Amino acid sequence: MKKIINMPEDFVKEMLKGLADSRPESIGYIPEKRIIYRKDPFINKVAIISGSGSGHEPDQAFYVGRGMLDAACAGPVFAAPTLDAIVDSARLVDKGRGVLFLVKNYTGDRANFEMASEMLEFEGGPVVETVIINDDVAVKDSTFTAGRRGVAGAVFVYKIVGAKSEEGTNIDDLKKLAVEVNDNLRTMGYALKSCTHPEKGSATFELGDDEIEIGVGLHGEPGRLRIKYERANATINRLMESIISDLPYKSGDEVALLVNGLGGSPISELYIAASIAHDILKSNGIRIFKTYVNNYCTSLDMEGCSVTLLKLNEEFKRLLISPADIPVRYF
Amino acid sequence: MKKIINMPEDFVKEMLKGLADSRPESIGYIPEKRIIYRKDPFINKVAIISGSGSGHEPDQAFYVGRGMLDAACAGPVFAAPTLDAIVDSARLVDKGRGVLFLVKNYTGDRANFEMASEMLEFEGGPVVETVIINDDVAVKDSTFTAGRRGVAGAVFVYKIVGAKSEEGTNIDDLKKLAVEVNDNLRTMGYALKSCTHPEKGSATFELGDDEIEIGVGLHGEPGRLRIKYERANATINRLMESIISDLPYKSGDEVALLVNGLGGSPISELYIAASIAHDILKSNGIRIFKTYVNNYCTSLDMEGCSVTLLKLNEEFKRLLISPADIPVRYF
Amino acid sequence: MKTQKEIIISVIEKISKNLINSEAVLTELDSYIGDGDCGIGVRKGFEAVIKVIPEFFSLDLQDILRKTGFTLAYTIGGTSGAMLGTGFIELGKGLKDAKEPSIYDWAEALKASLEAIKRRGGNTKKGDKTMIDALEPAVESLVDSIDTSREIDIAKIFEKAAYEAEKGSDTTINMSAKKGRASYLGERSIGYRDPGSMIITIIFKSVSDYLKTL
Amino acid sequence: MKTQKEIIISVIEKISKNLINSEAVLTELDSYIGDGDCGIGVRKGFEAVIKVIPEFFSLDLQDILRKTGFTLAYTIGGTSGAMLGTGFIELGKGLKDAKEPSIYDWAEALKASLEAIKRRGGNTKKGDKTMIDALEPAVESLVDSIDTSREIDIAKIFEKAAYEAEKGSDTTINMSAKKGRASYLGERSIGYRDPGSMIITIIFKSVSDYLKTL
Ligand SMILES: Nc1ncnc2c1ncn2[C@@H]1O[C@H](COP(=O)(O)OP(=O)(O)O)[C@@H](O)[C@H]1O
Ligand SMILES: Nc1ncnc2c1ncn2[C@@H]1O[C@H](COP(=O)(O)OP(=O)(O)O)[C@@H](O)[C@H]1O
Ligand SMILES: [Mg+2]
Ligand SMILES: [Mg+2]
Ligand SMILES: [Mg+2]
Ligand SMILES: [Mg+2]
Repeated sequence: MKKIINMPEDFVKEMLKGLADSRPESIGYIPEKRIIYRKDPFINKVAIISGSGSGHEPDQAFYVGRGMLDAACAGPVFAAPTLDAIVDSARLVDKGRGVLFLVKNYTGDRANFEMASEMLEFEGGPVVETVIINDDVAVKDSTFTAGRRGVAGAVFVYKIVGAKSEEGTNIDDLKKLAVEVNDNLRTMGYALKSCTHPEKGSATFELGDDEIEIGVGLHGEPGRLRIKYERANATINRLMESIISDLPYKSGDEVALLVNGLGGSPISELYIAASIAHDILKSNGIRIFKTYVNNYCTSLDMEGCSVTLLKLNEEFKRLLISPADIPVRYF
Repeated sequence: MKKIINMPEDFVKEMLKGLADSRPESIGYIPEKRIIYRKDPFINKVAIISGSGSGHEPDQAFYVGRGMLDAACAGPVFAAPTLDAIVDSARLVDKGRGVLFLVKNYTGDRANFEMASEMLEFEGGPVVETVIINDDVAVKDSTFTAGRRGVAGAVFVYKIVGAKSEEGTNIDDLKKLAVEVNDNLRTMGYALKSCTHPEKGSATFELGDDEIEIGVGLHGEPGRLRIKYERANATINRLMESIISDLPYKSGDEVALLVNGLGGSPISELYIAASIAHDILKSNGIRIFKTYVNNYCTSLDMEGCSVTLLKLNEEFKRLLISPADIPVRYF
Repeated sequence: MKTQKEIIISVIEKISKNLINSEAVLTELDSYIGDGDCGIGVRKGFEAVIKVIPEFFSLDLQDILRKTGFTLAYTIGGTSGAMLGTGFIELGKGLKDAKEPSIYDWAEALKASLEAIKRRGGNTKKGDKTMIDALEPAVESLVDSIDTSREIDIAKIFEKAAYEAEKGSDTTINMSAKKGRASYLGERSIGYRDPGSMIITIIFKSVSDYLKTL
Repeated sequence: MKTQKEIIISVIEKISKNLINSEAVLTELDSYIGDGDCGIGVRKGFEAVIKVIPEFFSLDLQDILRKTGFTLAYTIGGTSGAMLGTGFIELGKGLKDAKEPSIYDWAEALKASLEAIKRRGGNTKKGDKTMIDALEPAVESLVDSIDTSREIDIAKIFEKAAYEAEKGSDTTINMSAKKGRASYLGERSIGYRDPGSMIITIIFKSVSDYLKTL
């Protein structure tokens, strides 16, 4: 295994230090708890917190800033953040208006965030509400499974709810908004190559030289099917069909399109996927309000991408395009 | 070879279509010439154009927009843009104030941009000036070589000169500014893994499982040495020493730091490199004005990163942080 | 005769000591089909519980259980921390405010605790190769014994429950994991005992052994 | 007697036809140590030149050469387009505004053209395994012949230059490339002739063959 790292066990710690070093004016960092938080004075707003295992960068630590998240709790690579870190982060950024947890639907993350809110209630901490994000259409929801996973579409929830929170909106309305965004959100991805966990040093799952995994999860959990490698046209079509038919998105709908890289695919390839997605949406009569193409929610160095659609209304549109001052940026 | 592509020969065409599809309000695209240009009305300014082989995305097509480039000429993957495209792009975006070519020092790129400006002069086209960017310290300049290469630091030249051009500055002053930025700019990178050329379908150079290439060029051209894989601390130290001693950067200097991913390394790893670079700069008494960490100038899916320092003055600082409205962004 | 509170404190101490001593075997099991941190986590968690036992004497029964649960969740980290924490917290909650809860109150609280763990685990079911495969049979056996026995002998009842927990844990060996980290291995998880089910077995054995000494 | 302009037009036509017919061999050579597009590019480029020949009759000598150069650069693409284009453009420029330039004017212009190509190539030198390995000996031989000959026989002079070009091209076979795409192969480029040096040989042979017919 070759990576830009020192000791594998310091991966998360050093990466977050790098983030704090790079944005000293706006980002605070508590190394012992792996908490990244907003340093600039923000008052009279509900605090928005997300968290999950590390390895999905820029998700979520790099979305902390005005107009998006107030804090992010980072777990070890691909493992949920610990209860104590979540509890501490809530206490840290609460300004008396309560704390909203936005959590992607993975068992470990849910368990720890739910426990944290119970504990804060038990100990008379800030008021907490939680919204579970589950945008992945690859895994069908049922009472027999842990339900649909939360994947890249989550960034639209952070963005819209974060923007709204800056307007002083109360926690109940923010919770309602988050649920509404999640209800209009669908994602599906595919992997061309597995990722290498820094501490394990080996691929987290095996994929043959000519195979791709359709509907892959954020850690390489299997999705719908494993097939022979095919042209992007064919694969993006599969993803788009699954997504469009799931909500369903209909002719005349206006959407935001997110083409998200899984970490190891260059943006040139992501824009090829975007080009294909545009053609498919056009042929379905679905209007594109804005397109987002980049690495938003990754799986270490996994190659592949996911496609997300968010059905828009005027409020979503306004909040989506309002500026966010977050550390991940170009200029 | 598995990639998010259709026919390998359509790689560049489809990627640029994806870009134009994704930014219809601001980006124009001429597929036959692979020209990406600014669509929004811009007047009374010198036009800034860059170009090179494709495969370095977001460099340069994704930097076209207010405050940065007015057009970008994309060649085939790793091959210079053609003379006709350069000539056409200059005619397209010239507003009567002249055109400044910002060109990374690669033989093919130089040759074609130089020919284009001679041709425009021969045919009475717009006034053209050219500045060659050669920030790579890995290869020593000499009369026996093609000179130092132009690499990731180029984005600082585009950014600063692009911002200045919006102020209506004349072409001679812009040229002077570009040269001045280049004079204060140094970069060095290393590769952990080669990249796969979409049309060739195989690695563009070979690197053993436990080897890294120090001082690699943008297409995998060899640099200073090939060594056994080592921890990031050691490698980033090598890069920083070469860079700092080259200008040299001195205690008390104020710099912009750019940690640039080569395409296949996730930003988590880039931020580990940033953390190390910060510690080294601090211990050298060099002050960091602002840190830039992302994939700015890549080599397809190559793994590795480069580090760039730009020694700043007040004018550079002002222009560097002024907003640029470019297609590559998060929100 | 000891109060329930005194018994509970002693039982928690006994469970803690036994689990701390099981670090090696839990680590070994978790390293076959997980990430190998289960033993360390459990040891740290129950060491922390032992440290807070002095505070227990000023708390009521319910808060002792909740405090135990929060301490475990706080210090174990990982899935087993969340699951064990949830179990103790919900047990405390389930006992409502009874000072000396009846055996029927305990049965209700245990059922509620089991359900809460399953919910927290993302609708865990028997057969998923988790601690539920030991816990559910144990709780069912307890509830069943209480419902059907004329004369209640809690030592006997817990002995039976511990036996059922162990039997349930044995069944995990031939299962392919559907929940938790081991599920990433799928079929390759077959042939190994689930470490969480071992924790449950040790907990019930500890209770049973203690009750026999009364 | 023909004017220089008429001769130049015929020579350019001859060069073009011969290079168009060499597409296959140039492609083959470029596919060993380059990207295999040299033949296609050169064919397209000189086909375009043939198309503009009718315009040449209204241009002066210098602009015929420059137009040829720009047409090549425009249509060949790639490195050979830039180099050949530069060569013709600089040849035209080098002749200044002489209507019937002397043989010494031609020698100066050829030297300037060679230097321009070397500069454009990033300071290309003999031994780098490029077209310069054929061009430099050819130009040196020409200049030398002109400087040292009492009586000037251009047909002979060009025959000698073409011979030197070919000899120079032969030397590229054993070279390891230091410039251009073949340099990415390093040592592995040894054993193959450089396609650009072949182009130069064909150009000088074409001129020599044509001059013999006068
Ligand atoms: N969804 C679940 N429901 C109930 N128990 C679970 C679940 N997932 C895992 N477990 C239990 O957790 C144990 C592993 O605990 P631990 O090593 O702390 O987890 P991890 O390191 O994966 O976070 C497993 O042996 C299993 O019994
Ligand atoms: N730096 C250079 N200086 C002079 N000639 C060069 C240089 N680099 C390459 N060439 C010539 O260009 C030829 C290849 O041309 P072409 O196939 O058009 O280039 P490419 O496909 O690499 O852009 C080589 O055979 C060589 O003779
Ligand atoms: Mg574990
Ligand atoms: Mg763990
Ligand atoms: Mg070629
Ligand atoms: Mg070529």
